Amino acid sequence: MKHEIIVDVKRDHILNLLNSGKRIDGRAFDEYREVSVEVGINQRAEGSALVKLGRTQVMVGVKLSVGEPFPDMPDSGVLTTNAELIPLASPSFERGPPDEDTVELARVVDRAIRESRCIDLEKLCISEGELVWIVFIDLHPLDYDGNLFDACTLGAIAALKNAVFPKLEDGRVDYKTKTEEKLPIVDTPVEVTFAKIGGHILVDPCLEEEEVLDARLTVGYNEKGEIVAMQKGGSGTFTQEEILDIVRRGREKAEFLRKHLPGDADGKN
Amino acid sequence: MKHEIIVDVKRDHILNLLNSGKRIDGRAFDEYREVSVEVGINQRAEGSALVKLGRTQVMVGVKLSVGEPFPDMPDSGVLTTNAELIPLASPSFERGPPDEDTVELARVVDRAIRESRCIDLEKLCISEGELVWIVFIDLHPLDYDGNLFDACTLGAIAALKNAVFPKLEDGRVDYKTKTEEKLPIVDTPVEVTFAKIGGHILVDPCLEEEEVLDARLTVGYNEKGEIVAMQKGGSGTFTQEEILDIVRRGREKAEFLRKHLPGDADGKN
Amino acid sequence: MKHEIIVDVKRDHILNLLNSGKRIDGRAFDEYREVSVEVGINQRAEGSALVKLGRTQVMVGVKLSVGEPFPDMPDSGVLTTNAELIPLASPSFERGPPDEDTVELARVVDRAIRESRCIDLEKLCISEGELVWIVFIDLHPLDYDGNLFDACTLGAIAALKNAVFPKLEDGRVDYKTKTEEKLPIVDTPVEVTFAKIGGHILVDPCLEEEEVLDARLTVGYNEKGEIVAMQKGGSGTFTQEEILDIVRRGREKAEFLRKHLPGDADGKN
Amino acid sequence: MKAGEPEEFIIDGKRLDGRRVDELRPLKIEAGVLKRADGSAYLEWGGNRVLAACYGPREIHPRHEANPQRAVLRTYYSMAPFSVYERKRPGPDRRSMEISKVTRQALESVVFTHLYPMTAIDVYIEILQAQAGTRCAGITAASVALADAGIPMKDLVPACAAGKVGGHIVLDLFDIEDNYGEADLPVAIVPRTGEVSLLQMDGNLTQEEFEQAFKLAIKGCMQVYEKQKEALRRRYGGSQE
Amino acid sequence: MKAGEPEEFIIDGKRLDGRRVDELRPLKIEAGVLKRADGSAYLEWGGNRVLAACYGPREIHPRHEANPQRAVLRTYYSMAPFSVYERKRPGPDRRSMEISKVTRQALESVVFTHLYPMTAIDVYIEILQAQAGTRCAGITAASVALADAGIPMKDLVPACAAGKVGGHIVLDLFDIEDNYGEADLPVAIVPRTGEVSLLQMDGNLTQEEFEQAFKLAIKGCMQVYEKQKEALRRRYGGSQE
Amino acid sequence: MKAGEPEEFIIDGKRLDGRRVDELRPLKIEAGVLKRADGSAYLEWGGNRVLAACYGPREIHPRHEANPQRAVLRTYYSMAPFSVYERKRPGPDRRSMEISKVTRQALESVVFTHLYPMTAIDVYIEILQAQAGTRCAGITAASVALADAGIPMKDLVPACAAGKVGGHIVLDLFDIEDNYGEADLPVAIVPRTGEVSLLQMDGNLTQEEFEQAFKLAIKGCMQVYEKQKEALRRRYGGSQE
Repeated sequence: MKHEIIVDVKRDHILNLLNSGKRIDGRAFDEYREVSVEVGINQRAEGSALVKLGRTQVMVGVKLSVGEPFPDMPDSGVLTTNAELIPLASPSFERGPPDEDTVELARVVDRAIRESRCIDLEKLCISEGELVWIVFIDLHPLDYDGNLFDACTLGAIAALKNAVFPKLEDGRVDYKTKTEEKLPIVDTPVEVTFAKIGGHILVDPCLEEEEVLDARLTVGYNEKGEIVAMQKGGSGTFTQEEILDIVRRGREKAEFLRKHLPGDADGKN
Repeated sequence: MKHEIIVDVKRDHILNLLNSGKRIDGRAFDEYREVSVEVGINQRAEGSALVKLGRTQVMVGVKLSVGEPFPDMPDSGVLTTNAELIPLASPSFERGPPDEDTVELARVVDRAIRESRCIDLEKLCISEGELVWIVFIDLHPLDYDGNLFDACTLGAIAALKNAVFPKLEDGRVDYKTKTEEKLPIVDTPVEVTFAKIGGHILVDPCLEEEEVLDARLTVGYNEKGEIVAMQKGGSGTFTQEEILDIVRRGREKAEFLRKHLPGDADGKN
Repeated sequence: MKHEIIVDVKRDHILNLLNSGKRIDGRAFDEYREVSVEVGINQRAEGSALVKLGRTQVMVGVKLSVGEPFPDMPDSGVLTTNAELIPLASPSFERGPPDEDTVELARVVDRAIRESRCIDLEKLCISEGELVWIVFIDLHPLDYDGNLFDACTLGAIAALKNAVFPKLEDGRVDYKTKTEEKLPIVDTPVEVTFAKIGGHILVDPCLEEEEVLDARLTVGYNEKGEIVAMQKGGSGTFTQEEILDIVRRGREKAEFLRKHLPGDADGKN
Repeated sequence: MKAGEPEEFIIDGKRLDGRRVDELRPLKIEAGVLKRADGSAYLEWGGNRVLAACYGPREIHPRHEANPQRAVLRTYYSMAPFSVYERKRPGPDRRSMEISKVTRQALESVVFTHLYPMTAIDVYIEILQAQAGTRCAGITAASVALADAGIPMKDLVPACAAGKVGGHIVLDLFDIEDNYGEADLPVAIVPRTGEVSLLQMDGNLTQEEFEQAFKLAIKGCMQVYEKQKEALRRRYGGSQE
Repeated sequence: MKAGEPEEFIIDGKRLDGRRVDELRPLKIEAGVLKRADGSAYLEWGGNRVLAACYGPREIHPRHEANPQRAVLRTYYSMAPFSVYERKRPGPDRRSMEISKVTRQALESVVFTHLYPMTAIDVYIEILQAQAGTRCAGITAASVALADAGIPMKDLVPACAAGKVGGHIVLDLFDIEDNYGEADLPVAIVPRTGEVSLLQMDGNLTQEEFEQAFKLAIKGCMQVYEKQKEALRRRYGGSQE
Repeated sequence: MKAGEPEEFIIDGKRLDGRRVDELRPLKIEAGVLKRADGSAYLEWGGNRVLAACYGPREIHPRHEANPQRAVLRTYYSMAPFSVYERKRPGPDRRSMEISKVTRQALESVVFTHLYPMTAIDVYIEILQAQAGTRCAGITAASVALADAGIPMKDLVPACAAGKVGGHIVLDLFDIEDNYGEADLPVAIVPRTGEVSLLQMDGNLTQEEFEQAFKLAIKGCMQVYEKQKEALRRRYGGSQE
């Protein structure tokens, strides 16, 4: 009960500010928090990234192993996206098997990566029907201050672009010897999340906003600006107009986020 | 405590009726509720049945897959019987891994099917020691109003008789193409359950009777009327005479139930 | 809270006795309880032992099966040590997956066996990279009256020395036919546990002592008296001098325990 | 092209199952089909067979999940082992967990939960046979089961997907279209306000395609809504909704 | 014929382990073998080695399982990993869960549970070595452990199986008979009334064979009962039961 | 000799990573690196990257774990899936469970738990990148996180291992030494008293070697202690400890 009342009070405070055109952390309604992306920060992972979105910090590791392909996709590598909401990162995260929120996070990030076909999975086939590369993306929030969807998608694509293959010998991986060959990444999808609070639409909700939002909409865009994934959240609703508006406005936010990805080795960005 | 007292009151009520020769739903002591068996009601299963025993409804699906035989039975198919007591079907069923009651239900139904050798498992061998058919029987109560043993065994045998093999190509199953070949079913075991309440013996207990019974005895019979499975339940006891009597009387009840199985394609039954 | 107070009272009692040079069960500070080791007490296990340390009783079974070696040790057998703290053995043991204490027990016993290289694992290779013997050591306390580390390590080594290979035919084990060939055991490590209570150092704590101890130190020794494993426990601390002293004194206790191992078939020991 | 992928999805203006691009699969809903549940609904939608049951408001276990200001709505989506071609192992998987969550969020806004503080309202959705679109079928059945249980609600919640197959925007994908098509967009709405309570998408859509598909899905929802109301009328009589 | 199956089960009137058809395997029971448990029993029955322990009446966890009218009897049957030829993985499997349940139902009718409301009486059965018939051995040991713990009971509960092997009705199957025989019929009784508290069967029996086996099993139970009483007399003295 | 095993561990008086036998790997500690945690520390120690967070004193769940006389200290050691060469499956394994336990026992003696009865103090240790010695790194980071959270403590708890490689006693093993060496001896101490709160060993050491390694590890702990104090000074200012 205590918790409920505190949420109500917080909500009133945030809503009063919004009604006078202000967000609780001083940002404009369509403004992201400060974004930073560092890659190559983990020597054990084949690819890695540390993303900061304000005080939200997410580490993403990409590990590559080998195994059998799925029977119905014999010439295609395998992609697996996993999230862990470790209790180190927030008092609201609990130990134990993945809960609904953890699973949703992993699946929504996976959706943008999978549906944009950003990894050329056919290039991950080693021997058709027998041996393919398996790409593990591990989403690992370290400090949770809101909007994990956008931070994790950005971190995942940064870590994928950072990844190099380890050496393969006789069908086994030598993890201690890395090659210079990069993962075949052909697109850079990003996700953009908007929150609705009392009729106001805000991009990149911070934790305090997330705790009181009515509804949330995450939209994933590929490099062409096409939509590759969507996920509505929250127990409230959006009007149809709000949705159409968010989808249109999100595209430029996606461009903004994509600019924070580190450049390729060849200078392209 | 509330629950206990309600059970006591219910028990008194049911017992008073029984003492004057009546059951709570008006049936005779040796009378089954209305029985109906529909087969082929599921297009994804290789065999299926929907059994109604009064208001108890059970769906049973038979799925066929292929795999390795057990090392000590290299030329024999594999039978697996599984039950799920989904919380949709009763306020007393809980989510989570199978509990004692779920496991007992699956094992007692399995016992009649296995011990009557009603499936000719040797005909399920595809390649000795390497590849055999695996028969999954899934018992899926939808509305629980008592006596799942009898309803599930009847549904299982109806679904088995309904089942046809899917197409097999290069050791893999093409589930979308069904053949006309039926599972080799050579007997039709059924189970008959009696309840004991205050010294009265009743066939086919409904839920209200189950909740107050002292003891329960389920007996499985093959087509010859031989006994192939038994399971006593409940925390009370039976006299030896009661058991001998139930086992003798159950045989004709088994005949009664078996008549509700749909006829074979060739007109037998 | 009740529990806490009882522990405080017990602790005062035990400590008062210790201050006057006495242990609660009358032993000297450096005295083990009566030790007995019986082997070959289980016909289903390849090797077995029942160890009694006072009223503590532990059964250990060694089972041998075959399987693939680890990829990085293709010519080496596999050792697996497992403990179960079954609730039959103590009111403080609970059902469910292994808890911290169970895992620690298994790992500390495993450590002495593994690090002393007492099993010549290379002799367990059947076919390099393909098939090796797997040694399962199951630690199974039956009555818990303190000091499971020492009892289980002693039981494990006794059961290992007792073990004979079952017959192997075509890569499968015939468990019903035992050979006369013994497991290749080349050392007999034992573990010795000391407890610290209010500054007093005692060997082989009984349950009442364990419940009130400040700290615990278990040291494993091989036949040469070298140290092969150590584990400090308890929420208190040891001085550096106490540790050096325990490690020196433990060696002769290890000799004492080792004497209780049954002799080899060839009369050695 | 994946094994089993059709060369074309629309032939002579008809889809592979004979429908027009903006046509729903046949949909039948029946309310009040179970004895034990407080409310229930059975739905056949193309090759989908879905049962939904509602229990509640009832005592909540574990107790610490109770909310002193309102009822807690809990929704569980689950697939029978024999509901799909390859037998599904019993128990929740990651997909079911996500669908359970979005189903709850699709329904929460219409239920007057504040009337029943400290209680649980539990909704169970069981997919007995699946042919794509089971989450929309489940939400549709669930809101009828809630109504059948007498839970006060602002409105029913119909759900329907649109998508893109072979370059065409179509309504209510069936399994071949779902497996080999380019995008799937499930939507649920609160008809009286037109507001959207479920929205997911996977695949690839341009802005224009998205807008077209979104509007088509909402039209589909309105057709589903009529079937929901009919089912309740058949059960409870009366010609008004 | 399965690998390892004997050609005949009875040769010159003797079974493969030398017994007559109506003869029990050697049975030894010892009460009070454990320090920590409130009551315990150890049993050797042919090649079975079984330990049973009773804790209680004691506080119940989790609390909501408590019953204000009587003690809750909980029974847990479990097999040690090294109790069978192929190592058993630790933890309950489906067979153990079923045996735990029928064991509880075999014992519940004799325990005066109403004397200890709000408490638990826990009985743990550990199979240390198995040679067929372990559920009967477990029930037999468990009721001695309950008595050793001082739990008031109407009677002890002895258990014994009969079965059919090679066409013969025999008492107390050992492993070869159990693996390759035609039927197994475990029975537990309350000797003072002769009533039956456990009855299971798998295999194939005619009506007549069933009646014969059932009566033989009950005779076996009465022999087991004598061994139970002897064990308690040895532990507690006195020549009356 | 195992695959990858070096022929010598010490060449020209230097170890394979260039250190002297009694030299620590480079160690950097930073306190207060997380927003959400009540206290936190980040540590780089050779190739180890470790994050520790402290929450508490706070309400304890489940409630029955509460202690009316003191706070309950709970410690959880866990490895990120990408912290090791072969991806680690998420969730606790047996090794993590043991390390969590000894970590708690290493820290319990310094925390004034009696000041916060009925509460929990939770410490989470996350290994982001591992290069041997992670339990010592975790304990070292954890006690800084506890201090950063303002939990009253008698002292910090530095930890450091010594070991034996190629016949030499060395300080602070890195991964090659840990994998192919002869012994590893992790130690944690309470510097103000010199007492030992963690001690484990695996491998093979004579009495003399043990004593030498033990003393070397304690010297290592004292160096680690200086780094811990520096980190807290940098965070909170002041030149006194």
